[in-house]
Amino acid sequence: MTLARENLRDATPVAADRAARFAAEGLGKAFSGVPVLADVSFTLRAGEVLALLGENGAGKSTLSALIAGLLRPDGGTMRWEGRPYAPASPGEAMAAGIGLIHQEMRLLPDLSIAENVFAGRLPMRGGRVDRALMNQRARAQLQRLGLDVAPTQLVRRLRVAAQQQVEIAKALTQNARLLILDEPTAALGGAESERLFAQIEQLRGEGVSFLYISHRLEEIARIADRVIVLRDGALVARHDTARVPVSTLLRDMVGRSIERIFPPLAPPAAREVLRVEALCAARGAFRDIGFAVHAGEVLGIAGIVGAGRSELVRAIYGADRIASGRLLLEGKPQHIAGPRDAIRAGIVLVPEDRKGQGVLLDQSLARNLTLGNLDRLAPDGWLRPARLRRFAAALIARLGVKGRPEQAARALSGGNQQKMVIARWLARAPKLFILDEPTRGIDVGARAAIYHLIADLAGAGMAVIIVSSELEEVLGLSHRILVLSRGRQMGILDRAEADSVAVMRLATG
Amino acid sequence: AHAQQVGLAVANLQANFFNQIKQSVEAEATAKGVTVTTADAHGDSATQVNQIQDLITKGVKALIYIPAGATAAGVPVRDAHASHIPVVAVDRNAPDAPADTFIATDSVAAARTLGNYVCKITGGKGKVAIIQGQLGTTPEQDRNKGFNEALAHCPGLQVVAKQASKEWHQDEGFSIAQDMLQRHPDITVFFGRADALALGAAQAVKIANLDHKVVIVGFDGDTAGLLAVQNGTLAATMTQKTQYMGRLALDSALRLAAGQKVAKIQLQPADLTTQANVGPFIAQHP
Amino acid sequence: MSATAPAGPAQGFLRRRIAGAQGPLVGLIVLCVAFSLASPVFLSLRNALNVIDQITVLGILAIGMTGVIVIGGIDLSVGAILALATMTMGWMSRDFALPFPLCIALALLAGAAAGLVNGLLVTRARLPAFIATLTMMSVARGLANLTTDGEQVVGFPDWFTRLSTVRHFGVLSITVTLFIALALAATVFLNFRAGGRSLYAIGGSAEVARLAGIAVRRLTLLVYVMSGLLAAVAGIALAARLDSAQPSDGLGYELDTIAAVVIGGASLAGGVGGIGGTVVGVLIIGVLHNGLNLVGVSPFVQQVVIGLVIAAAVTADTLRRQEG
Amino acid sequence: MSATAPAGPAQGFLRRRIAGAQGPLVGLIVLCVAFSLASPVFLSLRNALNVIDQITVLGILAIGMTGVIVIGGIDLSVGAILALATMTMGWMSRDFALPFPLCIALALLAGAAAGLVNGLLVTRARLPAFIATLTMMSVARGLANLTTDGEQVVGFPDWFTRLSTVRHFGVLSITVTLFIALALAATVFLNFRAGGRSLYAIGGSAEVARLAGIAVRRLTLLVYVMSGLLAAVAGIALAARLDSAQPSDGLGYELDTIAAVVIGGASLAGGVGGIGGTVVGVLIIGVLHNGLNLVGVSPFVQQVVIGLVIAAAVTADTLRRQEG
Ligand SMILES: Nc1ncnc2c1ncn2[C@@H]1O[C@H](COP(=O)(O)OP(=O)(O)OP(=O)(O)O)[C@@H](O)[C@H]1O
Ligand SMILES: Nc1ncnc2c1ncn2[C@@H]1O[C@H](COP(=O)(O)OP(=O)(O)OP(=O)(O)O)[C@@H](O)[C@H]1O
Ligand SMILES: [Mg+2]
Ligand SMILES: [Mg+2]
Repeated sequence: MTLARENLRDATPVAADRAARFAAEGLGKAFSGVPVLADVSFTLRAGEVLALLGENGAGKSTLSALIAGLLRPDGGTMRWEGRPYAPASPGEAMAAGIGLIHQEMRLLPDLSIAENVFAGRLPMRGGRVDRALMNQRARAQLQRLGLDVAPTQLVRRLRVAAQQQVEIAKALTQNARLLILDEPTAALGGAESERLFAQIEQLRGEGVSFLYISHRLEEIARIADRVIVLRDGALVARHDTARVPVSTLLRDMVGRSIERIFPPLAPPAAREVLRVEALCAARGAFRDIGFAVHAGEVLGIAGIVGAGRSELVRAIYGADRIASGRLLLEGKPQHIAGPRDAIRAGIVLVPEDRKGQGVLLDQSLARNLTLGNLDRLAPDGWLRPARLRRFAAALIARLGVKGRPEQAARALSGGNQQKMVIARWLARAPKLFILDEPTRGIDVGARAAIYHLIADLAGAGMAVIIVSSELEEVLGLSHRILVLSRGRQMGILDRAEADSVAVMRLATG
Repeated sequence: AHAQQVGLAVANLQANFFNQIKQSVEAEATAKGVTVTTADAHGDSATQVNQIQDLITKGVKALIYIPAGATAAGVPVRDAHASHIPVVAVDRNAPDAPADTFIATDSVAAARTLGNYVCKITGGKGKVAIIQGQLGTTPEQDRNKGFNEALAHCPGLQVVAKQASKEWHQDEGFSIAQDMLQRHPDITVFFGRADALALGAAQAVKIANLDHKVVIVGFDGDTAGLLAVQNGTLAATMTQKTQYMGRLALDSALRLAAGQKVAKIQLQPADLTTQANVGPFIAQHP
Repeated sequence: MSATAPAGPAQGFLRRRIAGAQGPLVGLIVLCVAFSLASPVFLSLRNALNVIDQITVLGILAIGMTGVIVIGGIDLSVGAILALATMTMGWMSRDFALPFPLCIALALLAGAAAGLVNGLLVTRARLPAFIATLTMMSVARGLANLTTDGEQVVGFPDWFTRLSTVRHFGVLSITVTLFIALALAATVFLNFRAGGRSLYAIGGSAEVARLAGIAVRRLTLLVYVMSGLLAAVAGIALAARLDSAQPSDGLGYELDTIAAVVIGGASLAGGVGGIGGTVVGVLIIGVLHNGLNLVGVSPFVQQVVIGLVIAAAVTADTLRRQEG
Repeated sequence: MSATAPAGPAQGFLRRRIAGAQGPLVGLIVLCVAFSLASPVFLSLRNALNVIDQITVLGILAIGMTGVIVIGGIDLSVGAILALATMTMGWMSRDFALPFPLCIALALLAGAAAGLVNGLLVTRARLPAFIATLTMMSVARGLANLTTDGEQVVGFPDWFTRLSTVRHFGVLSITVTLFIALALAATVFLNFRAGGRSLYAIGGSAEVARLAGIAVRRLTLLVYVMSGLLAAVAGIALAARLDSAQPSDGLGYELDTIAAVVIGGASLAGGVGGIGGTVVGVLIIGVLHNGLNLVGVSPFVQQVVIGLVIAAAVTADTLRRQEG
């Protein structure tokens, strides 16, 4: 069946439908009366990459959901390959040739990689699922994306980045003629992103169209043909080339210009906050790690995907067990048996997997924000609802989260959920603030705000560790950079000597 | 030499009546040096068929079968007979495959006796509420039949309420009686088709603070039922000879296993038990 | 987006409590109106008191079960633990002639201990709650039977049975008062104590809760211990009500209890639920049985009707939520 | 990371089937060894055949339940649907004197219809599966009782009872053969058919499955219909074995069935499970009961032991998974 579709596409002359393949006319969508998209119109040609930009909560994912049949528009029309198009279900959209990589990863943890890739369209032979073909095709696609794993492995065992790659493979094997990629690179490192771009290039050559959503503006010029920008649900800018200065894009998105993304950093104090000695993971993800972080210092941890960075910070936080080694906080050895101990000692962590580790999706913002702060908000154990609400409202205002305290976290855009997880810890004024992939899925404006926030925290004497797959972020924000490769500490670079070449040399060593 | 092995398949040990018989069989077996293997079907016939299959595999020489389920299943009897194992049925007998001997209380007669007694002590007048056992079961049907026969001769006793329980449980008896009294506060007689149901009704009457006396009668002669008769909570119950039936069942099983003849049906009378004669029953259950 | 005027805290609290149980509450009211029309004796103080009497045991069990379901667990052993507690009490009193208050204390201890084992099986042996409590259901029922070899125990002190039979001021017996007090305490705990609030976080996602510093294991243990303890309390209330203890006490109550909590709006997936809804759920079950008995519906028809009403009550709630 | 050599498909398949049930399988083997030592008659062909006989009904129910649990649902109504089917068959035969094969067909129809209602309540009325099937449990049991007003029906044709009593070639009766055939068919469906694989996707996340274009509603409906239909098949097997039909048939089987599936390694959260594991789970329960009877353990102690063994079997599995 899938094979037949493939043939069909090959038979279609690419040049013949160079005209608008997809068109949206006046699309609108509201959630419980609150408009989220209003009067959005644009077209997409065959073999074109159209970048869709906008702040967190601007409506990008909602727009994708309308096109992919997850949601139905309240108003407006769509046309697909010249015919009116109004998908009633994701299945219809897929059948029409439109595929989507959802921003929130949507995989089935207890199924194999291959079954995830081919969920809903398993290759059949003689009335049976053709596992051999399925595994082989999944492996081939993943290898092209730079992930070399057995396709029979359960997805549950994969880390976030690998899961994202599986998600991409799922979309790329659909043989769709329009692929919507909603922040596909948010969890990826540079090398993996490059692999993805190469794939996009190739498919574009075959006539596939892309709607590409990303907060990494530097990617836009790299792969997009044209750009459209959403602000508060309205289409505010159209650029017929992707060679638009980043500052212009920023102004389109935010409505004002942003002077500098990375704030200046004050020099750190001499006082040591955290010292790690000969730390080895219980599961072997890293070994023999030793470093110190000082008050007012931002320590970046760099490395390619799977280097053991997340494992390291989780171990420091007590979320995973260590086999050996010592942790000293302000010179005193600590026994940290779990996150609870870490928090009491003044260490907090913003975990990398927002959905699985950070957010209670079905509970209100207020509950999510007060989580982890109840001991302080209710020192005697008694909660005062008014106080909790004020607390939540204050944090929402402080980080500019788009949402109301009583709203369920699930209804927030991805970036806003991330802000909420960071906001949770702000009120605690910890000694050591660890952020694992802090700006995943966060828009540029908010990103700058978070960078400034981190700088402020450091300026106030806090020690900060950030783990990020975006090299630029580590380079721009850290006093020093610790580089990991396959669980080994390759070295610590000073801000002065650190550049992308130096870091990558260590990281791949 | 190996001691004689006897299998005892009990319907449901959660019911005091069956548990009494089981204890009696086991006590008698200990006295005679016989090994008894007991299985509890928790009221499910299918489970019981499985258990009897296992007892047969185990090699019991005779089977005491207290059927579970609404009415007795014939399959276990046929299975046992196919393996040449004699079967003693207690309390209920399978109509399509009767056991070698059947030991039970003559429930119809006993319920009639009880009905006549109620007629006598109420002076033949009153409003009767009946809390039935599980509908469709043999004991429920027999007790219904006997009691109705007695009522037919006592026209002043009028049945105003009749409600079935699902599992003969005391708390069901309580709630049903409470709701009956809510609807008919003038009830003067409660007949619980088992002592547990009657005791539940007694509690309901107690907290209802009625301005008239209510006669409550049960059936079975459970441990709790007898004590309740003694302290006047129940006016009467029909005491089934559980201890005797247990001993008789083991005796019959051993005799059948030894190839001796045993009467096909051994019906036992139940004793009308009132405050006047309850004492000895409490000391030594018949 | 911000059209909702913030209500005063107290008013908001009440409104939210009621809102949480709204769908089932509507069902309960419809039920009461229907029975009032069908039976002249339904709508009376005395019958209302009867209903409350009749739901006390289920209600106490359901309080404990609410906590368990909020954290995303399940407790199949409540009926068996109830029996273990009543039989412990009866056995100690009958065969060891211990002072009766001590017997009650031992019964409570037995319930809490069984709950603790449940909790340890879940947190330490990492058994699914379903299996852990299924185990306890079988073991506790077996032990309850073993105490007296399956015999019932009767003859409790007078003061003990009066706990459930004497209606003080003509209204509330001690056991009913206890139930109401426990329900209030649980409401306060779940809504106003940090520990209670944390249960919802655990039910939402145990991993998120753990990473946010919540003592997931300790609270899980606490919840199962409380469920066991409350099952013992329910058992004592039942024994007082029946003036006897028997190993078959509480047989099959686990399903009724879970049903009451779920009818009250809790989700077996965890993170949702509350005592308000649970009490409404328990009342729906109680009123249904009582009303159908008063109307004089046969037990077989009752089974059919009860099923349909439960479905209707929960459907109403589901539809309302979809709109909202 | 890529060290795993790809196994040949056939070999890999077998290995995976067994691996899926490994923990419980070890438990089963330990159990068998222990009983062989404790009872001289345990290890014999005849007893093995007895055990298979004894688990047939539970096994057929568990096949349907596996599908339900794999999609993350639950079916509390299987015991009641079983009774509805047997009573439909008995009633039609006794009171309407319909030809017996037609009675069987009507029983199957009744089961499938009840399953369909379950499915519709879940997919259309959007009731939680727990509530939907709890409703059906009550309604179907009530209807089963209403057919004959609680009476049992006896006297089926001889050929019918022979279905379960005659062991062809001295080995398998028709009902046992049917069970084995159904188990094989279900294994093939769940592992090799796109529809079967989709059930795992639905259990993993219904939303993800929907996004992947899987017909979630239709498959959910199918699963509940199959569970109802299989409950009817189990009911017919039971009636053949007991040579009677009674409204109390299958009372409480739902919990045993769910337990068997969960012991076999399925998760109530959905997405995990399989027929291999389920059959092992059913065998564990069957062997446990059979062995304890053969050894002659007293009934109350049996309850305790059964609970402990279930916990032990599942713990072993959980620990193994944590290592792996
Ligand atoms: N199911 C929903 N119910 C209510 N509001 C929703 C729902 N889904 C999205 N929204 C709201 O719609 C707005 C747009 O969300 P959307 O996810 O489209 O943003 P986005 O542009 O993709 O942002 P991000 O960059 O953070 O992913 C947000 O304000 C969000 O809170
Ligand atoms: N639970 C686990 N079981 C087995 N291996 C694991 C587990 N968790 C992590 N690993 C392995 O440990 C290594 C380090 O993973 P980790 O996520 O810490 O790396 P990272 O540098 O943070 O990369 P990422 O960008 O993917 O988060 C990886 O090879 C990963 O596959
Ligand atoms: Mg988005
Ligand atoms: Mg990481």
